Amino acid sequence: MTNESTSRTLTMAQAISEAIGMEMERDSRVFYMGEDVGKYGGIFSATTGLLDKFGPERIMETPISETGFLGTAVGAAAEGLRPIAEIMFVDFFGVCFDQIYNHLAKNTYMSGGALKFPAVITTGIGGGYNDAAQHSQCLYSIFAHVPGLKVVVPSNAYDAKGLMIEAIRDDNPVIFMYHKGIMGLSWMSYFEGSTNAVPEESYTIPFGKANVIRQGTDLTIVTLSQMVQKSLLAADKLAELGISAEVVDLRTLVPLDKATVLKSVAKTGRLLVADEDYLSFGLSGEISSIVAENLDTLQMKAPVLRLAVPDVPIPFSRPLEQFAIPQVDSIVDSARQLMNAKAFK
Amino acid sequence: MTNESTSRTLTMAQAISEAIGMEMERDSRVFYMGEDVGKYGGIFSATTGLLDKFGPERIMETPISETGFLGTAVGAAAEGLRPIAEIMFVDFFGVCFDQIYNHLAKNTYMSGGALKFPAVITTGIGGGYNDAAQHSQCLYSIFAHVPGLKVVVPSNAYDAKGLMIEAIRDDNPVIFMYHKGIMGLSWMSYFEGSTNAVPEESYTIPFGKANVIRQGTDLTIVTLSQMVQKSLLAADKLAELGISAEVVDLRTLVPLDKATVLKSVAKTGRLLVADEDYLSFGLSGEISSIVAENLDTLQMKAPVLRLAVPDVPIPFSRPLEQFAIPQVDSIVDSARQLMNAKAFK
Amino acid sequence: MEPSSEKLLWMYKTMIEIREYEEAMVKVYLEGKLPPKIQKGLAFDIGAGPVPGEMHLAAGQEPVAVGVCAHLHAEDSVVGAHRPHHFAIAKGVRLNEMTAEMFGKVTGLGRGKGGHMHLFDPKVKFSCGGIVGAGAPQACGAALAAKKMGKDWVAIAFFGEGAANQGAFHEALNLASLWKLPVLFVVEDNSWGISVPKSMSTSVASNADRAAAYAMPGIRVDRNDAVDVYMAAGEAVARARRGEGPTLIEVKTDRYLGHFQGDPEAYRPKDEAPTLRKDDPIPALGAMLRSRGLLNDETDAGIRAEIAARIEAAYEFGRSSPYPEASEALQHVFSS
Amino acid sequence: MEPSSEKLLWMYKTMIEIREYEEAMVKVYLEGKLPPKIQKGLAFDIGAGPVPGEMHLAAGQEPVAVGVCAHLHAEDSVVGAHRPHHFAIAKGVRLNEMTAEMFGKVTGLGRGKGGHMHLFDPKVKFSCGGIVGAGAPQACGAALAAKKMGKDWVAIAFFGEGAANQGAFHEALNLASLWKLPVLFVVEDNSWGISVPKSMSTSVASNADRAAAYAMPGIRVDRNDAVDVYMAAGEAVARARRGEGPTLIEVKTDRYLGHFQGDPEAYRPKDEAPTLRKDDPIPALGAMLRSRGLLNDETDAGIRAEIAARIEAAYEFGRSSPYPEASEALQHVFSS
Ligand SMILES: Cc1ncc(C[n+]2csc(CCOP(=O)(O)OP(=O)(O)O)c2C)c(N)n1
Ligand SMILES: Cc1ncc(C[n+]2csc(CCOP(=O)(O)OP(=O)(O)O)c2C)c(N)n1
Ligand SMILES: [Mg+2]
Ligand SMILES: [Mg+2]
Repeated sequence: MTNESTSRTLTMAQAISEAIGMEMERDSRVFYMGEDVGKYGGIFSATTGLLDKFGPERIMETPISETGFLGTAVGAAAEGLRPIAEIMFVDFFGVCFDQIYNHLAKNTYMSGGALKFPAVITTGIGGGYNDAAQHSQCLYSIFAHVPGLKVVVPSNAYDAKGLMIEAIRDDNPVIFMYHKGIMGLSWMSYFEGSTNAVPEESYTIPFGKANVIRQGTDLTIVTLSQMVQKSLLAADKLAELGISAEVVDLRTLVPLDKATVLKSVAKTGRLLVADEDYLSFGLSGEISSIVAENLDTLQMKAPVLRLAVPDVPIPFSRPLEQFAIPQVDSIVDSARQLMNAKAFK
Repeated sequence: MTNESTSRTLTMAQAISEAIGMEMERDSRVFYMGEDVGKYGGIFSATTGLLDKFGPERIMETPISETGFLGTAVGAAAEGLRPIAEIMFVDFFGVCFDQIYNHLAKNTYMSGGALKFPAVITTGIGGGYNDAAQHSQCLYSIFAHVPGLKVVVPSNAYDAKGLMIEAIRDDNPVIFMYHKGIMGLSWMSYFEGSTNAVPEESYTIPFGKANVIRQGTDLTIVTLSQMVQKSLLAADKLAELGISAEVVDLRTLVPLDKATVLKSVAKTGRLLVADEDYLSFGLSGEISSIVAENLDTLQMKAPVLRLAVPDVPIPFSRPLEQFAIPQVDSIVDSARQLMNAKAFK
Repeated sequence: MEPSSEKLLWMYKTMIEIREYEEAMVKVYLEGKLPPKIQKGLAFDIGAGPVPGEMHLAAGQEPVAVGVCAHLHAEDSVVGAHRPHHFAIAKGVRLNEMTAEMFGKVTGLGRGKGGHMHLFDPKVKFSCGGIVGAGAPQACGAALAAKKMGKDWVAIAFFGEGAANQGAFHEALNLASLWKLPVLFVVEDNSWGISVPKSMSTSVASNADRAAAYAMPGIRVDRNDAVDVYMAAGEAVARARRGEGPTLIEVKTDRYLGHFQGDPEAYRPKDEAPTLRKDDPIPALGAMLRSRGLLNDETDAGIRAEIAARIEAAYEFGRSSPYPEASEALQHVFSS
Repeated sequence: MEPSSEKLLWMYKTMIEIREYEEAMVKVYLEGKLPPKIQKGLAFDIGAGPVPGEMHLAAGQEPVAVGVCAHLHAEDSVVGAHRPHHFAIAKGVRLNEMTAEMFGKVTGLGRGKGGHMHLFDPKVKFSCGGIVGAGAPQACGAALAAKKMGKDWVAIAFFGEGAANQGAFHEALNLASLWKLPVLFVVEDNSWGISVPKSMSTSVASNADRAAAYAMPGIRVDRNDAVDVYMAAGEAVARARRGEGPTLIEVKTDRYLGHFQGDPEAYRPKDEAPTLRKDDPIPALGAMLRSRGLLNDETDAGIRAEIAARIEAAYEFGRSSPYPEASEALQHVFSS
């Protein structure tokens, strides 16, 4: 490298707003729309400081009209602009999903490739701070299920910056989902591992490359977003118990890096999926099926174990929420359970 | 049985409207809302004849305001009525999903069980008749992914009647999804196996009981809805090739009858999932993971095979659509492939 | 329809109860959320303390709640939004159970599962929710049920001026008018949708002007005044009970506190809230009651003491009630 | 702004082209769909024949398309809905490629992937879609882009009176007014949303009356007449180009055919469509042209012959073009 890179420690929120700001400076077609993204700087601080820098024409405050402004993003993207639109909480997708999955995601296909839709949708996900059933969901598997959307779910500031720049430069719709509990907000406790060294300069992280964030030999924990941080803490505890866990951070769900998962599971023979989404018909099933589909080459030492929200709405009360959302200790317990299990011989 | 039961051959559409009519007669709290459900009798004939019988107060024509009338169903159900609301095509769920998954599905939970929401949502699913990307989807796994909804996906008239009566009597929100290509409509080709003998009297089919609709020994085809009919035809062809396929019709996704799937796969050692939904992050992953999670008791003879729409929007053009949606021949081919595969030894 | 002395007193008392409830919550909510007992570096921890999660308080917005609910019975339905306490209290929601819910306790309205934004009290037909605009069609459902059952019950959807730009508003108002449903849509115009002023969210000065788009009456109440709201709502409720259909009412009101507790309010002119408090509707109604001889220092003190006791009891109930068992998380997904 | 002779002639020709295109489609669409060549027992098979799937035709609704599009250039955007041909033709969409798209051919606008409800022609900035109401906000996006790029381009959202009850309508109109976007919302009031009459879907007699809810001008064109539409749209387009913001226009029009081809229309008074055809806007405009000396039997025949040839060529192009390879189904999910 000829350039000397300087890096500072940033929170994930700072990394994200920095990435957006850099791309807005670089490309005048990029603009941002959403609720409370201006003076407030975004409820989860994804746009802090950007209004002052770019003004209200490019950091556009919207009414509470998600269908209205997401449809606006669809139309603007078709014209060659590069909108970023924020759905404050992913939980609100139900009022505007049509614009996303029937139009933004499909118009390139339906036009036979004649049109591009370079739009990014940013949104806050996850629970753990008692915001209850309508403000604590992950739902990424729904976005990953419908074709035509790329789905990005970073676990730390470094990745978030590189993935955000990649997202803005991608000519396709990307949904960029940040877990509130790793943003490093001043008003919510967060996992400190998510706040890390971030180079000042611009860089991209390619989609579809999972990150083996910790090497191990006994079992593979496939995970993403905040759960990566929980899994790393769990891996520390497991190491004390003599169990060597490999942690795979998926980073993006679409594209999905099955090869890295497969390689890791081939090595360890055990798979634990650690997920904050609802258990059934979602991410953990998709990851498990990587094993099921590769029983010809994989020699599993134990059945796959899925740890996720047990198909209940996220409850408000602290003990209930802690029970419903997988915690560091439940990852540890599941890993131990996995080490004691046996596959059919 | 003391009662003599009379049965006639009905199309699935006839069975559904008969079931609705019988329950409306039995229980004055039941009413139906939707677009074109009155004089038209429902675009997919789910309400044929009901307006004449019950009048416009109970067969309520709505504006094209899905959020409006689904929210109305939420409010009416809380008051003790038993609304049935039709979303003409499931593809339109994106304009109104909020009312369904954030309210209808969660209010019982959030009220700690204090409130019941006895509502049924009916909707048409599936492709195969060139209605393209916004009118041909299945999407059942999205409804099955979010907690609080029961999901019913019948494959034939007999089941449809029993499941619809069960749905209307259930005190919880149920989404009842009928594939257009098995309704027996006079304007769309359909699979004749779906039109079968239906008793005149009232009966229910419990949720969560998959139906082993054809016995076999070599492989298990787990499937649902129209794909059941395709799988049965494929099983006939496979029999000619000396392959004995067991066909499991899931009937409901929530609750999901994992035990029946497991029992069948334990017997055959091979699993093919035949699904018309998108491949990734959905039904076929969930079913595959039943195998992955039971590697301690299952001795698989081959890896699991998933046949589904390969993560593309449903294309309009006939050859493309036939390619994208699994057909009888692709089920046959997949089954043969499965018979030639080997699990790790 | 002028309010009777009884109604005036009820509105006065209820406004005090709401205000005191909210002011008490301001304090309780902060417990355990400030340094040094939280993660190092944080200014505030939303998930800590006895009442965690978001908290939207309604101090200043009492008139709209009492002015409308003064016309209601237990059988009438109220659907609130994310800022629900004033409506809940005015509708007669059980205060102990409501408070326990916000403490996440098993004695709460929803056994601790719903929390502050999701309060359900079937006994007085109160509900609310955290998705902006979603309540409007649900109120139509309650109104439709009343109509189908041949009752003269009405339903009220309360929501903010920000919510009036959500598609659900449009669909609900159209349906209500088309089906002549006994429902009132009551817009609380507190000028703000979080940090967004009405002028940046709403293309029309008054939402009352949107009523014509649905051929229904639209009324703008221009003062944050319980009696003014009472009079506007009275005629609308009466119309609804007579089977003459819905009404849209927008009430000018004031949000004294942040959007949620912990809101830095950097977007808000520093002196706005203090200035607004000069027009506090509670002393205003108190003065009117005094001028009519319905209140004096002594009765006022009595009212306040009684309310203070009730509120203290409610917080004490919430605080001292037990948490649900963790495994209760798995229950009540479906009712059986 | 009265239309020039040139515009009048263009509108006349374009209306004929639309009508002839639709009438030709009525026939082509039926090919292969009737007994005995289909599944036994069926009356009709929607998935059979060279042009399968749903088919929504616009015969009778030509005036709204030509009256508005007469004011547009290639750079202006048009977003149509599920019934798109009249708008597409009036906007200058490539007829051969559009037709090939409906035959599912690789030469189609979307290489056969979109079909009749999903026509995209970036050359003239035309798009449409099958979800009722969804186009309105998308037109706002095109208008916002024009504004951001400093162009005087406008965007038009065309949709039916049924669609005006969808939440997206409300959100889009509010945004457009708030941001002063150069966009027209044009409601085609053909009295029906499939089988539902306007009186059962819409609480207000004219959607133009809804414009006030967004502080924008609302115009109702009461006759299914190209010149009337032209005049209303002209002023609105000019306003938009001047940066003065959006307009809502509702045009009374007539749907001569079923909602889709194959619609049994049991809900419709038997004589409605034939009666409507008595006020056919095409001969009406023809008569006006003749009275002004702009048309005679000979030139009319010439116009019609030229159009017939173009339409025949388009259908022939569609019919004779090759299908895409089946595996093309896997392409174009993402652009690269
Ligand atoms: C559909 C949806 N979008 C956004 C939000 C986030 N949100 C919660 S409250 C709020 C502002 C609401 O403003 P208003 O309706 O005026 O009510 P107020 O808070 O002033 O009482 C927003 C944007 C939400 N809960 N739901
Ligand atoms: C959100 C949504 N709901 C329902 C439908 C089904 N649908 C298609 S066209 C139509 C009627 C549309 O009526 P209108 O807007 O008046 O247009 P017209 O057909 O009269 O041209 C309906 C209900 C749809 N496509 N999208
Ligand atoms: Mg407000
Ligand atoms: Mg219409």
